[in-house]
Amino acid sequence: MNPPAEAPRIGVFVCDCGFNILGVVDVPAVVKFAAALPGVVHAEEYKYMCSDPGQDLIKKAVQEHGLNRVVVASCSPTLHERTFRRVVSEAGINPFLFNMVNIREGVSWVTEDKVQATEKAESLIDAGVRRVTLQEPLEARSEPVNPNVLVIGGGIAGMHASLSLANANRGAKVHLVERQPSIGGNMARFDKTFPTLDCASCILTPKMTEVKIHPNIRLHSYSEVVSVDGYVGNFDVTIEHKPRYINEDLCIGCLKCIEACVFKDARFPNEFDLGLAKRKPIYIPFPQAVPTKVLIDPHDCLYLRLGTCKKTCIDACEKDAIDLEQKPDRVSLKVGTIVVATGFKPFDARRKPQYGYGVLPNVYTALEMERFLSPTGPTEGVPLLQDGRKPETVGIIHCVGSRDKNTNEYCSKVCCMYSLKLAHLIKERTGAEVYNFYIDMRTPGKGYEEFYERLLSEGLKVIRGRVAEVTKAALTRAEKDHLIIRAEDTLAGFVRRIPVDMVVLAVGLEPQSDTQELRRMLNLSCGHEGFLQELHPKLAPVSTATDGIFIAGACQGPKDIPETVAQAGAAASEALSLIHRGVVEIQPYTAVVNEELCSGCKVCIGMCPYDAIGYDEEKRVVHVTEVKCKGCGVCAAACPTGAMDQQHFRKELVMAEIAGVI
Amino acid sequence: MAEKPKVALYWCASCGGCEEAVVDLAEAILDVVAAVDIVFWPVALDFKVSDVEALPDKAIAVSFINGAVRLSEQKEMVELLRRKSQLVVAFGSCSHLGGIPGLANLWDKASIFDWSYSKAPSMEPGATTRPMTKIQVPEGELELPEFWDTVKSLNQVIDVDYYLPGCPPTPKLIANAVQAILTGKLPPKGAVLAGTKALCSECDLNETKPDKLLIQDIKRVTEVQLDLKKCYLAQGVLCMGPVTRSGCEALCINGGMPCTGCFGPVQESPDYGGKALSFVASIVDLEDPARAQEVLAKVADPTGIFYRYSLPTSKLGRKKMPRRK
Amino acid sequence: MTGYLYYPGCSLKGSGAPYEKSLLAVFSALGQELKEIPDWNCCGATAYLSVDQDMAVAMAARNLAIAEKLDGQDVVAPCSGCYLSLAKAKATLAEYPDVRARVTAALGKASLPYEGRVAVRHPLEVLLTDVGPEVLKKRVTRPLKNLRVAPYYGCAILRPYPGVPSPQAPHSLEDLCRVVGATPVDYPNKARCCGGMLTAGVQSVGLRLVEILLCEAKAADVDAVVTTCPLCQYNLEVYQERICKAKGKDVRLPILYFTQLLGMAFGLDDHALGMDQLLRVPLVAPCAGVKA
Amino acid sequence: MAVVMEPPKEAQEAWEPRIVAFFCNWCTYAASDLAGISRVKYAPNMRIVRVMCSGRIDPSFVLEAFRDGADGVLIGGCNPGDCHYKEGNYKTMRRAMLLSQMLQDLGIEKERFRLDWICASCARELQTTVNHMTADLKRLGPLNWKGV
Repeated sequence: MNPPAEAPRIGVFVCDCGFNILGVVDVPAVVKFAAALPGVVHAEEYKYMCSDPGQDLIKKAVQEHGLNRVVVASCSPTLHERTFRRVVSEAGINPFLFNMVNIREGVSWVTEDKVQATEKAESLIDAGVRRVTLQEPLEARSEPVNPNVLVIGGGIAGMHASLSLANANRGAKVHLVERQPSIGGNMARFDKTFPTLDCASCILTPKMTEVKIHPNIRLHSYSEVVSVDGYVGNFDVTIEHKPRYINEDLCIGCLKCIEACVFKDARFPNEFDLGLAKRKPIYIPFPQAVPTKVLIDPHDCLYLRLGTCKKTCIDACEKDAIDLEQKPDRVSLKVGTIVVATGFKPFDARRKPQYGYGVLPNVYTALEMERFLSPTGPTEGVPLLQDGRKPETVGIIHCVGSRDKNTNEYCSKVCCMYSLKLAHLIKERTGAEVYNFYIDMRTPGKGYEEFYERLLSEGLKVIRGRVAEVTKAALTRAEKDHLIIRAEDTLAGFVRRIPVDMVVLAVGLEPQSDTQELRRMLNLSCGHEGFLQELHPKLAPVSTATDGIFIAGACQGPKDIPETVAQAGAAASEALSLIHRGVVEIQPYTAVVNEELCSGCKVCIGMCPYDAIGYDEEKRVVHVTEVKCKGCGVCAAACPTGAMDQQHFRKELVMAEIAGVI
Repeated sequence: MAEKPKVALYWCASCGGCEEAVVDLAEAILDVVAAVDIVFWPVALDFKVSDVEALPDKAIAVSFINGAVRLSEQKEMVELLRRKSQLVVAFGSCSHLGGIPGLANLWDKASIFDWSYSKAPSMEPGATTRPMTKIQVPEGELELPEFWDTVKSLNQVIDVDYYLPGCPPTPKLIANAVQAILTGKLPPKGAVLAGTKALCSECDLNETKPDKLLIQDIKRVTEVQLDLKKCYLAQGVLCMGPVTRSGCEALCINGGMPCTGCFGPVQESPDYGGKALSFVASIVDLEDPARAQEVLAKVADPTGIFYRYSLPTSKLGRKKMPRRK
Repeated sequence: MTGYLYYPGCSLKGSGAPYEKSLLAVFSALGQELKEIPDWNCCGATAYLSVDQDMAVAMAARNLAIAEKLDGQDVVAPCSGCYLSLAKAKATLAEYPDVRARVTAALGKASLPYEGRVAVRHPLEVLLTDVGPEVLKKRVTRPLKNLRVAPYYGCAILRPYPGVPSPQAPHSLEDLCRVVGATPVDYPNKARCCGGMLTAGVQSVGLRLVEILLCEAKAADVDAVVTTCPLCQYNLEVYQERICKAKGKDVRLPILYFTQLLGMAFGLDDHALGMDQLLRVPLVAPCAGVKA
Repeated sequence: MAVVMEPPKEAQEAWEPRIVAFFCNWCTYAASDLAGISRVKYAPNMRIVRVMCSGRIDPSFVLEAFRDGADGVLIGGCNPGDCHYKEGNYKTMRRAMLLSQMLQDLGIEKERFRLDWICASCARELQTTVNHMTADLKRLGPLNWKGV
């Protein structure tokens, strides 16, 4: 053991946190209790320990009472441990001779009975004091931060974050990985955006081009991140480029190969148009695609499927860019920070069978309607019925899949607004009578309510009530050959039956289907609804529990484009602050071996997934490579003789805490 | 001629193996006998308790006491020897840690008597006789020592100066201890007179261990043809080497049997069973819960195996008996 | 015990007799044991619930307790009303400890302990899951070729305690039709109300609901409507004449139980299926001897 | 001496079971924070000792807690596959398998030692786990190892 430090002179600071703690815990009594603990020479209470005056309080007390160890009893260490460690080190004490006791999230917010809450707070502080008494000074290890950044997802969030990062011109590369053939994400599918009715591609395409030509951005389109290892500042990333069967450097997007393809007519469903429009085996997802390069779908192309084709596309290509033997290739690179912007997937309307999606004709999801309204869409911007006629009446059903105990309980935030937008566009393009069926019209953003008012003034009909069913069983002559929307109009007080020609389902937003794999690869966690979990809902919305990895946009939860872009900017700035600092502090919780006790039994070596422990043949003992050790402590618990221990979580410290809490 | 230092040997709840170990010194016993004056050794010499009581306090240079303490009479004897001796050495696993008799702490007096004096197959059905501490017989009052619920190690009854671990301690270890005592070159009080590291540091088979010591299955010694040149643990046989103090020069392992942990834990981690359980469960490298349960079930009696010698000195010390109706 | 415990309920002993006859005939043809619960009592139907919840739950739970005493696993309740009462009793006892305390105490006095082990199931689901379409198909001796059928579920076996899968868009009757070779038509009103008690209480509304269902079926040009509940069967069949007179539309249609449909496909004797107790039966070409 | 006498009735009423909870920082401790943020109240009998990974918990800590007077010990970790350090919780799982067997051999009832996988967003599950365990322990009464 190290030489015993000088006698502990501990200061305990108990926070009221306004009424958050004071309201339940008898703070004065707790302070009196703490003052009497062995080693404690000073204890006091303050309204807000984390505030500047609170922090100065600590510094003053350290000088006045010659404190050499500090305990702060307040909120969760995940929030302010770093803050107080900085304060303690500024006061001249090693930052690891500090301990934080959670009496807010751990006590006052989760306990009703005041007496029991105070007793619990006291016993946690007792444990904290016993622990800090035995804590040893440590130095946080600092590691250089690689300036490169990985951005996963090339939608509006990923693009905005990449541009913000690249424009910082830190001489670093932004690796933007997009698994679709083109960046643009779901926004590229929209015709207009609310509430300004800006044309989506008008505000998106310039950004896409900017990403394409930006020297600091390396775009990995039609690629996926395969593995991520390492830690903040030093992530090792492997990216797989899926084969386009086109040499990207040569293809200039002249599209001659498409005309030349043996398939004269486009017969394969185009994913970008959700299958509503067709494409050939060799195709480009949509005209403004970036990169403007074609690709070949191996499931449709005759040669790739059956190995026999005249390969007219190759003859047509002047650049000789087509390479039918192309294989996926993997590239490994190092980055310091990661921004996850993988977006959302729409709710599958088939899970509400009573709305007839996929069964009744002319029932479409909102995203499909966006394609109909888009000039590059299957009907060049004018929604049509399956028999080619313009619809005279259209019903838009809100909250499909959202705010529903049987599917998703949460509100998807954007559907009311985009439904109003769709209503406006449908009226404008077809002159149809539009009915919106809503439960609550949610128009929270800037200019949103005004947009709703404008729609009402344009004659939009809104009916308040959850739609029960869409059926084609007509009861009256007027209903014949129509889709009948049955809903209880809760304002009028009776059940209505509205015959319409077309139904649009305002489907909610859900996490991407492969969120679980992504989460495991990046060591993140998910909320109950399945969206990626932020570090703190209010104070750290774009950070995650894993340092150096940030999230932005719909992957963190349903949100509209303004909020998505704001989060993208926030995530970029969080990454930039790490890059600017250039170094990042790694918690010194690494394993440490006592060579007098280590018998060389090698039990610990097998415990470590990071191969941080090696065997020294001469000394016949093990040694720890500190830079590789992540500080989990698994080896310390497995060590049969206690030779291996974990700094800041040594046996004595945990035993002291146990004694304190009982 | 300077007076030869007086030595006493006594045995409490023990199997007599430790007495054997002293005799195992073979010729070396002659040097010992030449150097010391054995004043009390019930198993071998006919001295009486009164002889010891007659000695002035601290007259005995060193008492080697083996066996756990389980009867009131043993408590009296060890307290007497403590008064009469300058040094007391806990000799062997029983006095050092509680030993095999210590496993009786999984029961208590009532359940032990209930089995031994009624339910055991050797007893006629319905037998209800029980040993009594006092009984009047025509000739007078007969006494028996009191039988405790809990077996104790020596240092739980009297203050102990040094510990000679092992079941039994190896002759070499005993000789070294006697030598050290005679020459006065002794480590600080309370030391265990053996190695300070775990057995693997002393075992020749440790080099054959793969760097990552991970096993997929557990096998009993009878289930596998052990390769005597390779670490047994790496072959899936439970060997307590990693958690057991060294000093025996891997006697059992050189004899083809895995270590069972009689030298007890090293200084740093006093609770042997908790550490043994942790390292065994950690190196069984199975992630599927059902498969892991299936393999770990082969550790048929975790408490018995991991606390084979040290239950009385473990953190919990004994079983908490259920409340009788 | 093996096999299923059968809870008939009063309808199947009364106007729903053809349902019981065909049910028993089909189950025995399939070698499935259907043991009637001894000393069963009225399930309380929906009426009693409005009078006294504890009493209503206790009445239904008594049958479940008897089933548990016989160590049964499944209670099959063919009548949708009984199915709903038994399922509701089981759910209420599971969710509300105070009701459970009072009801189990009462049942205890009649030495009928109730732990909630037994499951409440509908025969349609039992046939399609436990027996399975393949086994049923093997037993079909007389496929009901080009018999057009409107599958009608009513409401009670769909919500709130679904007796058949996918309550929002049920398909079990359609599956059964395909098994017996008949063609199920697309019948959007398959889960609309049949009028229930309203045909007796508020006839203007009740008969209107029946009329909608019959017109829809007529429009789909079906040979028969197949249902799973004696009350639906009664409403759809008995008021046909009155609606024809009142509305001057021919809404006459055979209204069958799905067990009769299955029985016919198994080639069972019509009397055994209670076909003669229906007002109308479908003209099924190959089986001579079936009255028009 | 080994037969533990039943404490008098009213002492039992005043007695509150004490649960020592070892929570891993990334999942179960985060769940306890989330419980706080969402004001999900649970029995105050549990005291949290935070470790970086549930794999850090040495079975000797659990034995120490029981010897020092805990009535119950709860280990909270990430679901298998979610461990922040890839596989730490698998070791916890295996150690808990052997340890629960050993504790029962030593007369400690099964309900007193629990290992629960509680993810970072499972505030409700944490609440039910703590409340159920507290109720179990109230039924079992104090362990009071010091009296053994």
